[in-house]
Amino acid sequence: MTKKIFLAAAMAASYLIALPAAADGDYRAKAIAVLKKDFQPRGQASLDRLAEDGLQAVCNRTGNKPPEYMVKQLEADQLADVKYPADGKLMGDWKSGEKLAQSGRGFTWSDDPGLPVGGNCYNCHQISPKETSFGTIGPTLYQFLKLRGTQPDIQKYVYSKIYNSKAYNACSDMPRFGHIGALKEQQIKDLVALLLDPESPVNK
Amino acid sequence: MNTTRRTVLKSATASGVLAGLIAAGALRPTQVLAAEWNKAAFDAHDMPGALKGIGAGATADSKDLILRLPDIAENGAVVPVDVVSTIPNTSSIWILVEKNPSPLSASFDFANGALPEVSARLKMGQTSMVKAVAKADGKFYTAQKEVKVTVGGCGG
Amino acid sequence: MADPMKIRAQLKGDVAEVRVLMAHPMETGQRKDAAGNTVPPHFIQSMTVDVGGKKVVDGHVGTSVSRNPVFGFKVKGAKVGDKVVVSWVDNKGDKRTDEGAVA
Amino acid sequence: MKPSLVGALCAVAVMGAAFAQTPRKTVAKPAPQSPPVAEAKDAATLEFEKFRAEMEDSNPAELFEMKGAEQWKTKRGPKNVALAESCDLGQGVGKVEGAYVRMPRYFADADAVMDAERRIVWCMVEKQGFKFDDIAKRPFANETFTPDITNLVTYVAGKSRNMKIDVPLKEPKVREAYEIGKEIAAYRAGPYDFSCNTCHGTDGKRIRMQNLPNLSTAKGAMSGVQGWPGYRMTGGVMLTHQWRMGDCFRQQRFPQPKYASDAIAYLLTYMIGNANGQVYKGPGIKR
Repeated sequence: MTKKIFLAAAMAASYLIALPAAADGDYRAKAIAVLKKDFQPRGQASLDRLAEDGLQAVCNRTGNKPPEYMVKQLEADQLADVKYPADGKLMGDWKSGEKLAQSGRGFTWSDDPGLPVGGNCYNCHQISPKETSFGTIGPTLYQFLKLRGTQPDIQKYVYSKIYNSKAYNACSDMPRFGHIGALKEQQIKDLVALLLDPESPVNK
Repeated sequence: MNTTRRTVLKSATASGVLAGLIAAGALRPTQVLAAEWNKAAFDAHDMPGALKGIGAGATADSKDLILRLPDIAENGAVVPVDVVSTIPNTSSIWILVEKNPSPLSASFDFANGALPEVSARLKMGQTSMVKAVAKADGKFYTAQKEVKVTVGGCGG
Repeated sequence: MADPMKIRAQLKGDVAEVRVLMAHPMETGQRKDAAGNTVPPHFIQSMTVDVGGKKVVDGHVGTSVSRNPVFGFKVKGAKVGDKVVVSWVDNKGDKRTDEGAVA
Repeated sequence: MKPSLVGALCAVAVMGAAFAQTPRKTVAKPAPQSPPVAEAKDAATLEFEKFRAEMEDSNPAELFEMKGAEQWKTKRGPKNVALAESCDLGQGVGKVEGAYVRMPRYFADADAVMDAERRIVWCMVEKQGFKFDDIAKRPFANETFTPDITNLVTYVAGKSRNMKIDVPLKEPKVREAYEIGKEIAAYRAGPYDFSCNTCHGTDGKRIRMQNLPNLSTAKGAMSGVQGWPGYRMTGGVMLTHQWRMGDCFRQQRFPQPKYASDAIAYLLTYMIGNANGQVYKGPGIKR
């Protein structure tokens, strides 16, 4: 651990200690106590899901706007968590990616934990022009190759973004699909292809 | 008119006498009300069969038969429909959904001052043509409109 | 026993707008329950509407009318206070008659 | 996931761990994209709205309202008492008019902030002698079953038709419930890092074709209030706010909130409180 990181952690700690009293009163603590008291496990949704991990804790305490020095560190840490394919290939099959993007299932108390988890992509993004029922929580991904394809390391960026969205936006609304084990390596490759394969309807 | 029948029906509902009669086969439920439920028409599995069942061999499209339906159904389980006939002497109206497993949805006979119009709510399993048929002076008239269904209404 | 209907009849000019809500599952016979068993058909087949002691509508219904059906009719020549009586019978012989009045 | 539920110190410990990782070379971050187009109402939504008034005017919810009215008046339960002669919804015993739009509120007899459904359940338990666990076992309607509580809530809601929402936020206990509810709405956790606000904290967003109200605004909060309890066209079932909140948590990938609990009452205080001053149109119809 470098001295700089240690300093950042120490600053974050003092920031967090200072924050709840200043901004939240004790309502936040009370809210957490209420959640703990008033929820019950059901299906695969166990009570440990109510606990924050480190990143959630920071986002929750800062209204999803951590100070800049923390953002850099958080994003770097999340990026460090991304595991890239051993074969170095980041593009899979866009057709499989499209199917995966359509499925919104997975992780709810009513989902069968034995069944594969969907990508949930169309819930929030416009992707293929053929699918007109799309959400708008995230940006449109239509014409992705044309709009973004010239960026350096674009495949690596897309793979990493799907694997762990927080590597690029510490408090992003988007889930960390690889980090939590929701999507496997091949599935993420297929989604990369959906966005970057010139044959994908996204780029037609 | 059947004030008597209604009284019988009401008191029977309270006492359960009628249920006994039905169970004994003395009085079939459909006979309590006037006309028979047209089994052949309601059980038909396609539009020609249903039209044949209601006796509508030859039909003609009429702009005086107004069918009001959404272009896109918000939910196929509940599709609002209004049918209004301005064809003189319209005595009956039928509503049919072409792609439903049994296309005939409902039929209505009007009398004693009832205007030949009806509103109802339909189930639609998929995008389909909806057809209204009106009968006036023994002739059959039709109107139709396609309704797009994105969420089907027959699977529950 | 079947739940009561809700009947509303409003006079506009000399036309009564009659609206009926019926409590009925209107099972198509195609739906599967949570256990995967097919739910048998159970639907209203016939209905009548009487206004002021005269039968005005004689209706027949199939499985593709929505659950908890809603029907609207218009009756010319009705007066405030006229009794509105609606009856239905379903494919199992269950039935229901309810009354309202033109307002 | 480490349990760090209460207090800042815990979180700092977790934070320390998060920061202890070695930084890696950052991949270039592409420029931000142009915003999505779909803010304007699409043709489908406009088409639905054309038929909305008609659907609302003849809403099967009235059937449940009617049944609830009957059950409100009828002597029921082990104590054989009618709610009409025993239950105070905040406007006096048995008084139903305007009660729904003035809840959640604080009830001293229960020492709790209660939304309408929670309060009626409390009356059923305390006044009529029903067992809470029996009610909580099957609290929501499905295709073959509608619980009495759903009918009762629908009836009570219908008695506030065309009245203004007036949650008494000036009462300290209600105010506190509101503030806690606001924190619950902002709390991100679970496998997807979702909070209520992930979907309901910004204007003009939607999931697939479903518009998402921003519950922090008066207008958005009202669209979270309007139409509940609602007759759901899918399945033809009558569902309440308690159900709606629970189903949001399901989709948030959270565990299940307990029926008629503080958590739901506080969240409802926040949402309905934000809708104060706007006119409630009674039980509605939902897709």
